[in-house]
Amino acid sequence: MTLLCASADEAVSGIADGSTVLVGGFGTAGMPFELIDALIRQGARNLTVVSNNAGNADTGLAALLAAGQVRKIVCSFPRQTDSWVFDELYRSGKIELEVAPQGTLAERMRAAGAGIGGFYTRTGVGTLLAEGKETREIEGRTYVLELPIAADVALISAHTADTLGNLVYRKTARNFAPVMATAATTTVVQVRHVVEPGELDPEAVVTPGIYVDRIVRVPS
Amino acid sequence: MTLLCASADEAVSGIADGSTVLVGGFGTAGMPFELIDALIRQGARNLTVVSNNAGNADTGLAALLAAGQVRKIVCSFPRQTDSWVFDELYRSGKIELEVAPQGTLAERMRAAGAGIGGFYTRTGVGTLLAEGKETREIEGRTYVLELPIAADVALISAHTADTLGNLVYRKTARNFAPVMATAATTTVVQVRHVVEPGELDPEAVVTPGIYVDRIVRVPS
Amino acid sequence: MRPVSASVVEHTDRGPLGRDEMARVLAGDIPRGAYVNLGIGQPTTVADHLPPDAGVILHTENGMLGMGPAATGDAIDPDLINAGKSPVTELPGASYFHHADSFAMMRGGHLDLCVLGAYQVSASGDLANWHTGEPGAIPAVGGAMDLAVGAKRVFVLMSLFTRAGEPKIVRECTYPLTALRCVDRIYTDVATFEITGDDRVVVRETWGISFAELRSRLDVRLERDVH
Amino acid sequence: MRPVSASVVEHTDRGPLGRDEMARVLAGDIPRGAYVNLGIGQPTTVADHLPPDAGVILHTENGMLGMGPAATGDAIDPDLINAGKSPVTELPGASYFHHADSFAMMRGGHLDLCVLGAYQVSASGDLANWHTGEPGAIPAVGGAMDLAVGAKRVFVLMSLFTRAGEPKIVRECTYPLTALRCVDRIYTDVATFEITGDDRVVVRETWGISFAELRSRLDVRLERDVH
Repeated sequence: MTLLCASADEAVSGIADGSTVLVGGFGTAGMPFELIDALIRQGARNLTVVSNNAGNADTGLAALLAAGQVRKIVCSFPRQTDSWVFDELYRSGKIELEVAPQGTLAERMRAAGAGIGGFYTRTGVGTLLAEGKETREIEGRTYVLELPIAADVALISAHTADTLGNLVYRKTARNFAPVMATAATTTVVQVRHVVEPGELDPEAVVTPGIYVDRIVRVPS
Repeated sequence: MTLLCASADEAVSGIADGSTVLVGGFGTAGMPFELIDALIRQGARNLTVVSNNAGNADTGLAALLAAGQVRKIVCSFPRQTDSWVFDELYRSGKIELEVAPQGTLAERMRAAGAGIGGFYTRTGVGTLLAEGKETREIEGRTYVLELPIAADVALISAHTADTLGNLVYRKTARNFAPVMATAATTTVVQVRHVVEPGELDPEAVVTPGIYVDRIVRVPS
Repeated sequence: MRPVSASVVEHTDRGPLGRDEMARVLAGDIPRGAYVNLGIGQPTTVADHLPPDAGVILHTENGMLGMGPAATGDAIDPDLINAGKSPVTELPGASYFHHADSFAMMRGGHLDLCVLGAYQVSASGDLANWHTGEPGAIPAVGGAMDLAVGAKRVFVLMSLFTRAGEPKIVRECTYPLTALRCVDRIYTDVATFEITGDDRVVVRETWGISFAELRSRLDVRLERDVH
Repeated sequence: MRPVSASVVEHTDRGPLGRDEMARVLAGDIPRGAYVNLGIGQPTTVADHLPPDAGVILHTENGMLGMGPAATGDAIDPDLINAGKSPVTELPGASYFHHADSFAMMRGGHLDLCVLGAYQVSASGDLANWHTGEPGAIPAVGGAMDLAVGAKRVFVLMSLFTRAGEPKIVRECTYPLTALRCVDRIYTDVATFEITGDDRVVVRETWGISFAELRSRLDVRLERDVH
């Protein structure tokens, strides 16, 4: 059942130290800023964060990193012109980094959500990112075995939710959110609008409410 | 590029003997009846058909079976109260049957469409349907390795297409079609309506046009 | 969810449950707001006994959450059917998705509960419900293996004995298996059972039969108490 | 697609191509109606040289087909960006999808073409474009490996020589690899190349340099003809 929360602080309550947290967004599009700010106030530490990037400028995920709450980050593209918070932590050995190809990152979370124990992909074969991973020939092509990324919590952003937790997104702000929603034990969503069941087109729902545990409306 | 065909016969032209053909539909919902009728007229033989069921009553997929064009069928649920065409062919040894769990069937086609060389699933472990298949322990659980189902042709049905091949479906007639569209070299779609690009909501497109090769409008 | 009874309740002053009563007993144990898949056949009838305010959301594996009651008359729409291919309706808050997404939902452990029929269930919770294994029988599995493996809890709804009087709860299944160690509870016409996972079967409630008689007729380790 | 030239065309009466000219040459080789992903950086500029009537449909890996030109002024929408995180626009017939679907599209071989930058390309088509391998460099791969492996054809757009004058087409890459044997063509400021798959590199056209001089400066087996 989906819980409509009164505040972002309520929505992120109970996140434990040491949790694995999926954080939606591609750059700042779809980044759940208010939930991250609440997680900073909530104070859980020693987190493993999975997100496409490692924070931009000084807000959002970058602020969470700056707060010293993140032990390890799993992402595809940490290095950006405005990733100075991460860069500094990384160079001073204060954060662990695991780089994964972007499609592998998405597919590993999808696997966790879909009950797939592992899958073979051609991406990364023969590269540094496949070192130490099992490879296998299938029908004459070489594949690398990748394992699921399951998480304790997903923090994502959507455009509109109904009170059952069905979600729709807006343009490329959709990005990782629907996949992350499936891969976490508890999925927390910040939305711009909340409507009653029946107000979203059932053909256009992107994330069915079964994947959503907590919703909070934030000012748009 | 998507080709708008003038007839179902044009849409199925060129299907070769011995092809693997994905046929959409769950029972009769989403069954591409007009395309199947055209395939019967076109006459390709020795086909391997992948579909959830093995035909209902005497039309659609059942008619294709009755025409003697199908060598083998891969499906999850052949036996139904009205599957007499299949039942007779099967009992008289005139058709080969491979039964797969419904989710494994869908996921194997998704894998083909997504470049996945194989995946581990818990479904089927310890059962007849996993006999002869590789199993593996991952994180203390047993999984069975399943391989992709790629096809030469997919015959599916959708509700509305734009001329770029973007598709939307209607209710549970969606079923296997979006997955099959990704798994075939040539995807052929019968639709009730054709509209211009820009008339479908980009947020609600289910099958992007990149997966669609041929469209034909059929009377609804 | 109703707590497991500390000791069996025996209703020996009446006969076995009818099919409607069986469905009602099971429906009463479905938690509020649960996401539930009801299998083809008798399990489908459980929907008729869910109170409207229970907020239970029904999944059908052919691509829908928020399935409503059977459609009749003008409401019949060939594009809107359930897994048994019968016309159904759509409730507010429904959503549609394709088959790979629908089975990812099942196989990924997101459904709270599924209800399935069975030929046999073993004391360890092995389920046999897809194939009689008879020569000439055409195998057809549908989504049964995916559901049995994927749902967080699996309830079986079946008569306890075959027409020939053979018990369907057995030490080891003789029919081909659907999935290993997946069944949590069994709802039958004469008793409800809890599978504990350590090869004990706990009887929760009986109708028209005593615990003692049940014990004499089943070749499994039956307990009257979870402790 | 333009047929591979039977013999190299040498434009020695002019200097090397400018960046705009490079993009225009590559754009001219993109088939009508193709589904194309343009990588971050210089490859993005290819879009400016596609004729509007070419029907080329641009994919951006952050979840969109039918991407339009860069957004400016009031059209800037923070929810609508490209893979380089710059604001873009939406064309009629666009569609949005999530990241797993977007990369399934790439990895499943559905894109006709991608255009990528590179540090190095080997004579066998190995690509190195994600990591300098220098001590202290922070690795960041993004979607490069997925694109290189997944697109039906991979075009590289780069200058042929580093600022220090080192050729970027090499026998074996010394930078960390992005993918093996994936590059089909290389578009540079001084020449375009076809990778044949048998370790030969065919020169298709040159600007401001002769085939003979190219051959003297590159340490790979250069051919002037595909036969």
